Amino acid sequence: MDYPIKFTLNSAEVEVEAPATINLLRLLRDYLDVTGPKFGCEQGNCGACTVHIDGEAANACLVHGLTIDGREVTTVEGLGTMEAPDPLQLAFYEHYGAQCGFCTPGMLMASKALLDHNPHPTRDDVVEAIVGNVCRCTGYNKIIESVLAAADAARE
Amino acid sequence: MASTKQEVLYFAPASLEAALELLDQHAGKLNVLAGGTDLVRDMNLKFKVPPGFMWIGKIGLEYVERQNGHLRVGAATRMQTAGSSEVLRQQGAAVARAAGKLASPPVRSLATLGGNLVNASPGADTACALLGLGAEVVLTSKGGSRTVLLEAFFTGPGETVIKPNELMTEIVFKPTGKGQGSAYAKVGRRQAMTLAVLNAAARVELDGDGKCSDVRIAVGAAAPTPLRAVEAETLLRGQPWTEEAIEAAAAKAAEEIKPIDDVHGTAWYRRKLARVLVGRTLREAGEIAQGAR
Amino acid sequence: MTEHKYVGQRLPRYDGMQHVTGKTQFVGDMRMHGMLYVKAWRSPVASATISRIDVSQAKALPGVVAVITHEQVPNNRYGFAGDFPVLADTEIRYKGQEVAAVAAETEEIARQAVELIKVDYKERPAVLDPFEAMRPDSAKVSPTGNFVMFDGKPYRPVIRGDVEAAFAQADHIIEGYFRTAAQEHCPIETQTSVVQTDSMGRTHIHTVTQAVFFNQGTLASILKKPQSMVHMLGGIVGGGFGAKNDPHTDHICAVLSLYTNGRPVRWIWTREEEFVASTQRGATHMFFKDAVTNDGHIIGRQVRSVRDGGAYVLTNDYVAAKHAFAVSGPYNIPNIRTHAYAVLTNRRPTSSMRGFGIYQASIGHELQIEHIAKQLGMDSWRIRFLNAVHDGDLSATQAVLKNCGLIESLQQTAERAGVKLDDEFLQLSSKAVREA
Amino acid sequence: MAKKRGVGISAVWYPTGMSGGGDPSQAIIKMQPDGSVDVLIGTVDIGQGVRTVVRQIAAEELGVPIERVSVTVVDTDSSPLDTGTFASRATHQTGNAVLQAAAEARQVLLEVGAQQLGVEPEALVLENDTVVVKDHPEQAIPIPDVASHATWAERRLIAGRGAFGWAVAKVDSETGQGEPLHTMAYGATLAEVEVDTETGEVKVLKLVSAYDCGKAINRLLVEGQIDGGAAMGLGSALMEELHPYYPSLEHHPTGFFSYMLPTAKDVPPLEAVIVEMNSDTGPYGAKGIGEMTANSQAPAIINAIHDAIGVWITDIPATSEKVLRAIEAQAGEDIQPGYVPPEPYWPHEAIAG
Repeated sequence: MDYPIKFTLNSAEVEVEAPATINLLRLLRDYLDVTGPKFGCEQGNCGACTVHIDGEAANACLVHGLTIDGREVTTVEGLGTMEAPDPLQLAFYEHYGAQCGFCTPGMLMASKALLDHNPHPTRDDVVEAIVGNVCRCTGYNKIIESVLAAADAARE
Repeated sequence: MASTKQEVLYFAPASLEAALELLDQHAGKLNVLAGGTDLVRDMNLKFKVPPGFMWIGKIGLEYVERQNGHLRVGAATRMQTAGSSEVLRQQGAAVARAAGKLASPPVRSLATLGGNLVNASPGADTACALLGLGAEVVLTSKGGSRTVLLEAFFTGPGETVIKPNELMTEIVFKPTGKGQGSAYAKVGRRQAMTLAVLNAAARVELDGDGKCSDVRIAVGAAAPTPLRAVEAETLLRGQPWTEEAIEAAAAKAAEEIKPIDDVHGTAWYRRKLARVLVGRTLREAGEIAQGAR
Repeated sequence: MTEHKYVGQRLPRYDGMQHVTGKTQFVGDMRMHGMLYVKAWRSPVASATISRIDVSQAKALPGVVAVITHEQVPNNRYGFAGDFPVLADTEIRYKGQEVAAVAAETEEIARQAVELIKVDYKERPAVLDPFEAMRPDSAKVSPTGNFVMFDGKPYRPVIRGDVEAAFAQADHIIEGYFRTAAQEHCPIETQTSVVQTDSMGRTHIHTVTQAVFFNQGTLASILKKPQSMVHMLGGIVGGGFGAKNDPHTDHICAVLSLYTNGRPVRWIWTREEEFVASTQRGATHMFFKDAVTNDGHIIGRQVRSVRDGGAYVLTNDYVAAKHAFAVSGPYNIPNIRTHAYAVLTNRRPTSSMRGFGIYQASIGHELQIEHIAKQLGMDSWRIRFLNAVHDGDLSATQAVLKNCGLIESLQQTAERAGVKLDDEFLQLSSKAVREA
Repeated sequence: MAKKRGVGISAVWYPTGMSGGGDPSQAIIKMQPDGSVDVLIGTVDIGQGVRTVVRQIAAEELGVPIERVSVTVVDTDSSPLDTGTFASRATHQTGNAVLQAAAEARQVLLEVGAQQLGVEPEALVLENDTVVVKDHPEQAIPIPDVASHATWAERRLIAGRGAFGWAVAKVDSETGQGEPLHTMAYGATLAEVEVDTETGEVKVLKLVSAYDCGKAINRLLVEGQIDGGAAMGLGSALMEELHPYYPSLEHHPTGFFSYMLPTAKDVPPLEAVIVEMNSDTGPYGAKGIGEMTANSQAPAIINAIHDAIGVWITDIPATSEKVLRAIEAQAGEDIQPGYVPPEPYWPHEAIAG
């Protein structure tokens, strides 16, 4: 049996039907073709699927898909585009915050949630915000620099 | 023979009454879904797909309030809410700390205190902290409510006394005030985003003469359920609050636990950590009680 | 010096904007019309002989399009030593080994079909300790023996000078044992393939491999097709670290695609599969014995190392060889004797991981030199500068070293870390001619 | 609570490309009629950035703006062969192949330009998107015009092929003598740690690594490699272990909750220093450092632990538990800090004694 779900996805209203065994990650990727959030573990331990739900970072794989009804979901696709990127995306580009790019969508959403709540974070704040997002390529250093650079740019 | 596709039910009641009614109707066939961080993970990994889900995110169970000298925390209060609650940080420091140390921000925006208790993992962060705070939980069914002391709530790994038609609605404990303090500590296998190899919590009350008038000690990941170190408490209660007494209690706690070897560490290591972390939480709670921090 | 416009600059990634907007299309992001989903039956035991594989019930499940066992694989053996089966046939050598695979309309059906596969097997004692595997009375992991062979030898030798003479001449003989652990690469993207065989018989493989052409050759051999009939598309990879050199999903999907009537198949490994069945870095045991003079020169080194090689040869011989070539470290040691063993055990296969045998060697020679320094009461920097290679020195394999940079790397590490080195160290250069 | 600090260092080396050789890389470069450039390679970008590096090389050699250079992903229908991205080889081997292909394409470009300008090809250089006569900057044709002219008027293909690889080394089977190691790169790390002597927990406070990568073709990318290696090296030093009860298979981890990787909190702010001791073999003098950047941290960290608390960890990783075991063993408790091997049974061919 499929259940109807209506929610706001990247500022657009969407309607979809899915069974009661769906998580938000699969709902986005397999039903709505939104592939920015990545499948990294489906155990809530890698953060590659991080999205925003009502403005807060959440692991999409741990969210029961049907609980999204009536709520607002933002994925990396809703953050900005190639033509009009979010300053955070631009900072990740310029400061080499993305190597293989697989953790990047989740990393961006986790750090974006931080900046939304705390526009002037310290290095430790950034670290705390991304502890649940595993990156095997960068050693986190340039990711943290990217987030701090985006915060600095916004200050100017 | 081919297994037939399982039809899984889903409900998202809008009120507590409706939720209790559903639990009553579908007794044993609905798993209560709060944050989902355990339930949905188990579903993903095919460990366990329940016959149905009932989501309680819309029935008003997220709150922290002080009432009749008690702190009452809604069972669906999320870790990020608990961790950043000023009331909890002041009057229930152990649980605020534990909630703030659990996993990562994208998990803390989902996971709930009630879920962490009902899941009954022996090393659950907030279970240990709340046990140390002497918390009780309110279990509500269509027929009424009952209150269960947390140490009587857990019966084994993943097992509790909650009945299929009951919903955990509230967590209640005595706040800490003047002359009282609580603390929580954990050792994991890395600096963050880690299950506890061992965790410990303590609540300490000191009287005007520098004696320990009451104390509670909880140790997690050290037995099939989070454990209260009763004998260690006995060594402290009514005695002068000294470093020697704390050391003796910590050593006793390390004897009381029943740890095992697993991927996170050996029983040997857990006993060592129990002594260290019980000592540290007692000291920190004592310092708070003395107004030293 | 030539002026460069682009070379030497700090330029952002070519595909950086795609990455940060989530637009990069990884293989797992692809969906094709009529796509089927793959799951495999994996062994729950580490060692067994297989007597019967029954897939009839799985095949009969509605929604199942193809089920394969080793019988459907055109050529079931691959790897440097040709010993690794695509799907296990007569025996199981590690827990998690694939025995059969299913392609079905949905992932759920594929999973259910796997549960209907019956494999009759007789469990054997598993050999999990390489030191046990080395004993003559050990159970055999491979019918050809437990040692990976190197030109007829059970170890890769590297011999330079006369190490016995060095021991005789030494002021100190210092021994050390070190073990490094088995590790998982953990790229955040798990093993993934999307494969289709078209009506011309060409197999199109969307791959996450790090080594497209190596694998094209391997797959052509498995499928018994000319290389031109094996069309591979790759190059966008969510992290590799050596995990994606050996085929994990490409080969099984390619064989399945021969039986799906042109429909594409997709397999994305779960994180758990990654941990139970992908190649790993093998645990390594190193026994050092060094001849050292009072002033801190290492004049002789003997190393015996044992690599816990897992169930099949794969790249074990290469990893052990690379280890043997480099375990002297970046030091000028005139007398060397290294025997590097790789021993088969009933663990999941070991293969390449970032560092390829030299990761282990680095830990060995750097802990060993520190032990030497402490025993001699010598400064950690001094002992390294003293023994560091210069241009013109010989490697353990007697290759002439050029463009050395160890001294400079040490100097610049110290400088950035705020460590004040003695002038005598600051004046050193890799280019300086060594005093006779 | 006792916390003790210590400092440790390490030095490492690593060969570029496959030891023993036999690992070719090929490249094809072709210019479109509008002067844009396609670089076809057969190696893959696993995050290290080889497409970016190759694009820089092609733009540099052909004198065109980098924005006009495309580097394909790999498609065996069109890409030339490349053994792949491993053995720290992509920048060096594929880079050399691209350099060679660019030289061949450049020659065609110069020949056509020479025809248009009425000079010998040797008299020309490529600069700022023009083919220009040396010492006569006024005599120049934009490269797109040359490309167009070549295609439509001269019916010539401006293209080049490149192939590079180490020959298969002859290694003596008795002694290992031969030339299996090429173009060695070097590195060093300094680590500072803080050890909690009651719990055995080790916190890495500082990791400074200097790596000699020869000519750094893209410094941003090289720093990224050094940083990334540092985190992986830290993981292997302190937490990454598939067999917690080695050699038993029991408790084998199945996810990131049971197998520990470093999180952002485990990794200190990283210092990456680029040392450029150019090689004779690589493009512009480059060496490969992709893998080795993860090799130096573990020994530096283990040595730092010894400096802090005076115990040797020889069974890596130095988990909190192993560190505490070592501390307790040193204090007299009858306990093994880590795995202890049995007396090995060496085959008769092996070293006596």
